[in-house]
Amino acid sequence: MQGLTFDIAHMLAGSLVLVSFMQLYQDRLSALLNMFALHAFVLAASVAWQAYAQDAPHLYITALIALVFKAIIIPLALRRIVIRLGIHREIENVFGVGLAMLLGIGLVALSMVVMLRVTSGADPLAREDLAFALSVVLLGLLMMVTRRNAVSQVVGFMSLENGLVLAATGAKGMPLVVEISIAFSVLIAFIVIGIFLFRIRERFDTVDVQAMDRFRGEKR
Amino acid sequence: MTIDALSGVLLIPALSAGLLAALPGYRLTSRLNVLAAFLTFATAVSLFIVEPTSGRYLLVDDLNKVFIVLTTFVAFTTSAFSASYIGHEIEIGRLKLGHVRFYHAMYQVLMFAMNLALVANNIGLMWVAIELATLTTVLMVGIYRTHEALEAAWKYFILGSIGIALALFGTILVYMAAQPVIGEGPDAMVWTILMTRAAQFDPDLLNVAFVFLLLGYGTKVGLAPLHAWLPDAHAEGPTPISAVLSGLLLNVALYALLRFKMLLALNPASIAPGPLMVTMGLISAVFAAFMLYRRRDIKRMFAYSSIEHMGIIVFAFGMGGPLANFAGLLHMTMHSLTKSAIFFAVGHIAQVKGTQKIADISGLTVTHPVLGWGLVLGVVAIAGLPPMGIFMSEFLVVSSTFARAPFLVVILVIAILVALGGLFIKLNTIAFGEPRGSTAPVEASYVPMFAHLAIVFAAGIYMPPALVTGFQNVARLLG
Amino acid sequence: MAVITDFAQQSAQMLLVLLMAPLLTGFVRKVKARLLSRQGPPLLQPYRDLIRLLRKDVVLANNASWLFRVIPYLVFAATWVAVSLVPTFRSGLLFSWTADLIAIIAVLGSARFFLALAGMDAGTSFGGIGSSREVMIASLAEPAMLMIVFAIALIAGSTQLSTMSAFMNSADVGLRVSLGLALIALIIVAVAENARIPVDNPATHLELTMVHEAMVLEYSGRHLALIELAASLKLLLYVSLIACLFAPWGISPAIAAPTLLLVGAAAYIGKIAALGFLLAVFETSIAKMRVFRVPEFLGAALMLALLATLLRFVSRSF
Amino acid sequence: MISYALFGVLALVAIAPIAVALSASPNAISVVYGACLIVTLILFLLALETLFSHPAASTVTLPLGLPWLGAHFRIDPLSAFFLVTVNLGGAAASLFALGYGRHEEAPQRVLPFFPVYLAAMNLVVLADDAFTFLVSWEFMSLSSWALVIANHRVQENMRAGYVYLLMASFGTLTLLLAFGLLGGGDGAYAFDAIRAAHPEIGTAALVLILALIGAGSKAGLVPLHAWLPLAHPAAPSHVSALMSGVMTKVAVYGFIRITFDLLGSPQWWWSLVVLGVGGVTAVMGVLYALMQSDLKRVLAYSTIENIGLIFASLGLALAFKAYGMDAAAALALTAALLHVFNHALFKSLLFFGAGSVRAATGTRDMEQLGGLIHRMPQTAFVFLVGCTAISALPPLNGFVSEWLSFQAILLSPQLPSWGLKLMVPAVGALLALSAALAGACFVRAFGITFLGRPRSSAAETAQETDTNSLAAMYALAAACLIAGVLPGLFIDTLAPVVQQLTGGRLPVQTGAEWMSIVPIAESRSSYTGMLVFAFMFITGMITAFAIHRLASDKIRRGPAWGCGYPDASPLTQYSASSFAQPIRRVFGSLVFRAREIGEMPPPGSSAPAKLTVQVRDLIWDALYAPIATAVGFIAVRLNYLQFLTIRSYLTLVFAALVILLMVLATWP
Repeated sequence: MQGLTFDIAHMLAGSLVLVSFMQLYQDRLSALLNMFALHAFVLAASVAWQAYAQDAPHLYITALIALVFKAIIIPLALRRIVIRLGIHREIENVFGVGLAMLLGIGLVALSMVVMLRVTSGADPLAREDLAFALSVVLLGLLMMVTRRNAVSQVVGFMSLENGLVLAATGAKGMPLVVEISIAFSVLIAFIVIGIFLFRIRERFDTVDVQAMDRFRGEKR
Repeated sequence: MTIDALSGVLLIPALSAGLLAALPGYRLTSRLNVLAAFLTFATAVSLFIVEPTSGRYLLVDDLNKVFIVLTTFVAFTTSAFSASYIGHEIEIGRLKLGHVRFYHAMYQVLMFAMNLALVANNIGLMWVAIELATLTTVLMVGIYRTHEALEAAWKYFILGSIGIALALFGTILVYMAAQPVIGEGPDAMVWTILMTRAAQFDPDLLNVAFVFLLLGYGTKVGLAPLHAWLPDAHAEGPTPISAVLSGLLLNVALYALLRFKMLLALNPASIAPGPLMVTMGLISAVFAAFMLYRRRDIKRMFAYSSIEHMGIIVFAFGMGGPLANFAGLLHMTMHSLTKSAIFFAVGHIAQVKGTQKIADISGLTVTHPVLGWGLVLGVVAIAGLPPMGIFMSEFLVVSSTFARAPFLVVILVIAILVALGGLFIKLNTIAFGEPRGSTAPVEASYVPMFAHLAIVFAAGIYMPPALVTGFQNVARLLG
Repeated sequence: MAVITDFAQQSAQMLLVLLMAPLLTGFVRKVKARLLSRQGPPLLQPYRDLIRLLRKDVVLANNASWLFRVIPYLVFAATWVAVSLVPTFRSGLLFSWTADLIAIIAVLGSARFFLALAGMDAGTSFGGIGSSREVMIASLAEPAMLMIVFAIALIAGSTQLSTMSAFMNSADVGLRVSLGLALIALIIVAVAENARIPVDNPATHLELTMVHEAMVLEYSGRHLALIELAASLKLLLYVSLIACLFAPWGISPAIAAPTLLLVGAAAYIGKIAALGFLLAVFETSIAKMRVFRVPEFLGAALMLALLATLLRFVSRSF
Repeated sequence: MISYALFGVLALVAIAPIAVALSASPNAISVVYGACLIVTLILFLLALETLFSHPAASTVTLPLGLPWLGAHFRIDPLSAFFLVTVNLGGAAASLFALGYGRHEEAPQRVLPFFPVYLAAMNLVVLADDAFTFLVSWEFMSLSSWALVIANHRVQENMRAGYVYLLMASFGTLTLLLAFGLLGGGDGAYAFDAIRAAHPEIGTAALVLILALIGAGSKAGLVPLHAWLPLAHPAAPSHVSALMSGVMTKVAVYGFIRITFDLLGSPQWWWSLVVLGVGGVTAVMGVLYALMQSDLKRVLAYSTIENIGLIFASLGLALAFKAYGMDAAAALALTAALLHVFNHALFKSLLFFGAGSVRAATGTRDMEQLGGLIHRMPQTAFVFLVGCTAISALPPLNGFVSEWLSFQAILLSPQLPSWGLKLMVPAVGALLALSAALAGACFVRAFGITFLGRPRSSAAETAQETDTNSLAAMYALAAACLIAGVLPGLFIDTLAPVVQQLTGGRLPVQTGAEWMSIVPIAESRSSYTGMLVFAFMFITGMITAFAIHRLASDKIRRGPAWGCGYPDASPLTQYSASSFAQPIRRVFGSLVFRAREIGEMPPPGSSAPAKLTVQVRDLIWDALYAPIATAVGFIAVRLNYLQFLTIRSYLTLVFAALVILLMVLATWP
């Protein structure tokens, strides 16, 4: 049985990484948001499985939070924003998808190397999970770096947080304070970002970060 | 949670935050703000008289006592400064009353968050507190709603939340390292317990954790190349917030970093955190020193000088050893006091001259002698010239580490020299020369500024033995 | 008793040099004239000039200051003191330890310092020319002279002229390269210091070519007399310096019988005459050089002297 | 003893707040400078007493400065001697300022800093641990910086102050590194501890180099001198006198304290470095001075020359000490210290004179001056005394120290090492050259400023300065004469200092007849300033008397000989630059790339011909300008990082993370 739980957890975590790659692949905002929803959904699934595997019921809450907030509410809200701003089919990659993918693969490899150096003191499940979580975090960062558009940066940021959640749930018996704080921070993050998006719109009529860079404190 | 001084430094700001959010007007609220800050400071001082026992959630030891008292003190003086500053802002209509109410509430929330971060006995709690502090300052930086302010806040928010994420990941990793040894559950996140068992943790996991923590909290400390938010946040926010950012928030983040450094220091098998910190510190110091030369905005210039000094401090702690650690602590204290004093002066200067452009300010010692000489004094102190306190810390840093790492120290010395050049080339035009700009008298409270400078001056000449022993204990703690 | 004789001899020396100086000048002039197959002024002409000048009134330039009137006496006194400290017929005079050779050079230096100032006092351009060229020459001649002193002092193991001449008189001098170099350098310096051809022409009356003469152009009457006398004293000083260092034969020791003293005096006069003759020959056989060739001329002296010193440092045997 | 000295320093510090309080009132000047005068005089007498009745060094430790170390203070013969120098200069400057201070544009920017500056210099000399030493050292720079920019509306003053502060901090940081090596990582900063611990050869050598750079940059050794000719003239004249006459000596003290006292036994080749630097500095300094037309700048550069002289003698002393030739080392060190004292005297005197001229005519440019000897005869007289002294002419004091260093050079053939055998004569030649050039330089300075005819209306209408200033200058002039005529006294006073540092000493001089000085033996060399003076004075008097009695004493006035052009304008006189022209052609073409470009108008046109002289400061061009450009360039390049997009900043963070992770992945 242990083997099976391990494999399923492994599979879920791995598929999270896969979805991150798919996110990286998208070049339209609407499609990207769908992918993010999927991302959050997979996360919820893996968290739930962890809850079952470690029979830690409080993790179900986390799963629920992930499902409700990240897989449903946030994507919908972001979609509305995107449509209101009329930027839902923007193409705003900094450089080609192929290169982004290559970098992503490199990052995954790096995180594997780093994590597998960890002596087997920590249990294998945790180790594998950590490796995947790290890859998800790095991929999220990569996305923020390679996208010009503020919304997609937010998305990248949140998939990064998904990676964190994955790591946190992978850690056996990590107290509730963490999940709550995550939810808390995500909530704050969303609110603040929302505020900023609106303000930004009314000031700049675009959410392109480069546009804001035209109004720098110090002119060159 | 029992009601003692420890919880007091948390409760007073929290309650007053709620109160201030409820009250209208600004005359009363600003005074209340000062009062609350003072009460917090008094409570913090009482920590030295009666030391409460550290519980499961809150801890107090020599290390954070120093930080708490410093934080609450600067917070108190800054609130006094902000009372006069905000008054002027409202008169010229740059801020609306609603904003002020929000501002005061947020100020107390910020105090609460920082104190929590300092007294938290739990790495998770500490993380939460620091995030709270960050988000509060984000809101306060954006309070002017000019597009520069918004852009600064946005930049701060994005980079800050990346820092948040990385720090959280590091925290989780630390838990993962502790959990096999200590066992599942909250115990594996409690400082006091972690410290006792650190030797058995998995070193590789700790290494990875430290990298993330260094980058995560390092973003808040403002180490290059993670510094990008800092100059703009200082330049565009209200000046009291610039003072708090430079004087306090950077320290709080640094405090977190130090805690984890101590943790790693207890684990012989893990990598020495020193080299990483020394590298980051040197990069920051050199980079910031050169950035001073092209500055046109006075507040942004001093923000970069903060980066430089953070670099020096991190370098000192990275080198380690009783002398260097002592120097690092001293330097941190002196820098907080001096830099906030400078920002007090700069705030009034910008208000009376109606600009932050260095090019439009000249001959201050003629038009506003007190402000002008105050600024000169502050710059002299921040440039590390005697008899001010920073000279002592720089003396200790350089002289105690030169024998160990000559080349690194030479780089540091060059950075110090370049920074001095940058600061004074600007000061020459700001404080001296033919006066330019408005010569209207300022209605300003000079007390906070000169109080800080007086302390810095005194510390450069005489340090009370109690303080010294305290610092020395901490230095020994830091290994 | 001994003190009294010593004092007598010291003052005798002072009077002797004072009396001989114009004679030497006149002698050199006479020989030069003869070499140019001219009749030339009589030997005693310089004395006559001096007396005539002393009788004349002084005509001061309108702008001349008190300093201008003090300087002639200063210059004369300094030169006289300097020359009376050089052993002529007897070494180890009463006050010989007052100043060693370095100090003597320096005393002459102060004389020159004030003379150059005098040149600038009247506020004319000629004085300026004279002073600026004079100090330029001095700025090379003085170090050269000091190097010469070093070279010889390192051989003699002293800068005290009496000791030096006594050593040069003794057997253990031998023939040395550094001494030769020093001698050549010393001659060059002497020529330059005394404003002789080829560096300067004491007899010129064309302002633009003058150095020393341009400097004292504004002086007249008794002032001029003192300056002239100081100049001849200086010439005598250098000649007797060369004599007592490189031809120390016959100089009587400190405690000596009168006969020895007479021998010394006779030898001295002979040496002076010979050297004066050589100077005259040298001057007539060479043409004056442009002002800006002078530095090279003196630079050569400096280099020679430095070389001599270096040789002494490198090994005792040179 | 030491505690009294500290009380004096405290009193000086206490004057500053009084000055601030009084800054409005008219008699602030007399109060402040009067107080300074009294305190410095007391300190002077105190130090003198210590020097004469030289007791064992008295020390005191105050609970200040570094907490676990405390502030150590100590007064031993060396510090006592420099205390004498400092406070003598300080007293003179205060006395001078009692009168001169009234000509200040902004006295309230000078008064508070002047006493603090004096206090700082005293503290440097008294300090007995690295921290106290460096605090006082840097505070000395800081307070003098404030004095340099006292007249802050003039742009070049600000620039001078800027360069000065940078160079000063550079020096301090270098010394800090030196002490870091001496004190080691465990913070043994007390001088006793440093003396006790003998560093190994390599460390000691490094410390020496650092000390030479650090102290040298303050003293003005070439090529670290660049700030000096900018800063010293910019300050008010009494402060210039202090900076040039006294502060450079404090720097010399720092060097002596480190190399002779703290470092223990020297290596022979150290002296090579010091000698070479000293000789080059001496010649370069005076050559620079000859090219200037700003009177105070001439004086500043001549300070550099004298510093070179001092360091050359110190180098000799090091060489002798390294080979255990104590007597010779004592001679060289005596020469150096005596010159320290002498230079303090006449350089202060000259700066006072320049200050009086500045106050009387409103300019420091020699091309605008001339003929002042008629308008201000007394100033002219004392200035002349100063010029004679600094030109190393007997019977004044400048010559004595120079003569002693030449005597020391003549002892050096006994040195075994070849490097020194070749170096010492070369340095000797350099010193001789610099002495001669100094004479030329001060003929020029005095002649152009005070002699001839006025070149501007300001010079025509100048007035003699006030009595206080004159009193200060006369006092210094008298001191110059006394030190020149009775050098034996001073040499004997220096004996304990020399004894302390070299172990040897000169024979007692006061016994010698007629106050003559005899370094080794009378048969070898001796000099009697008093007799030389007496002879010259008596013979001069007799001659004058005789001539005025026997020959004529009539005076007629007439126009000067103008070669047929009657009463030409004063502008036809030799100017400062034309006076320097022959020397410029001899030396300048090599050292300064000096060029003369003459533009003749075409034949027939009545346009005036034009001659322009270019003099380049090669050291600045080769050393300082590149650094400045480099800093500027880096600043511009890095400045792009201020203007990146948020995404690029994220990229930076991201890159940092990835790099660190890679480091971890490849960690052994």
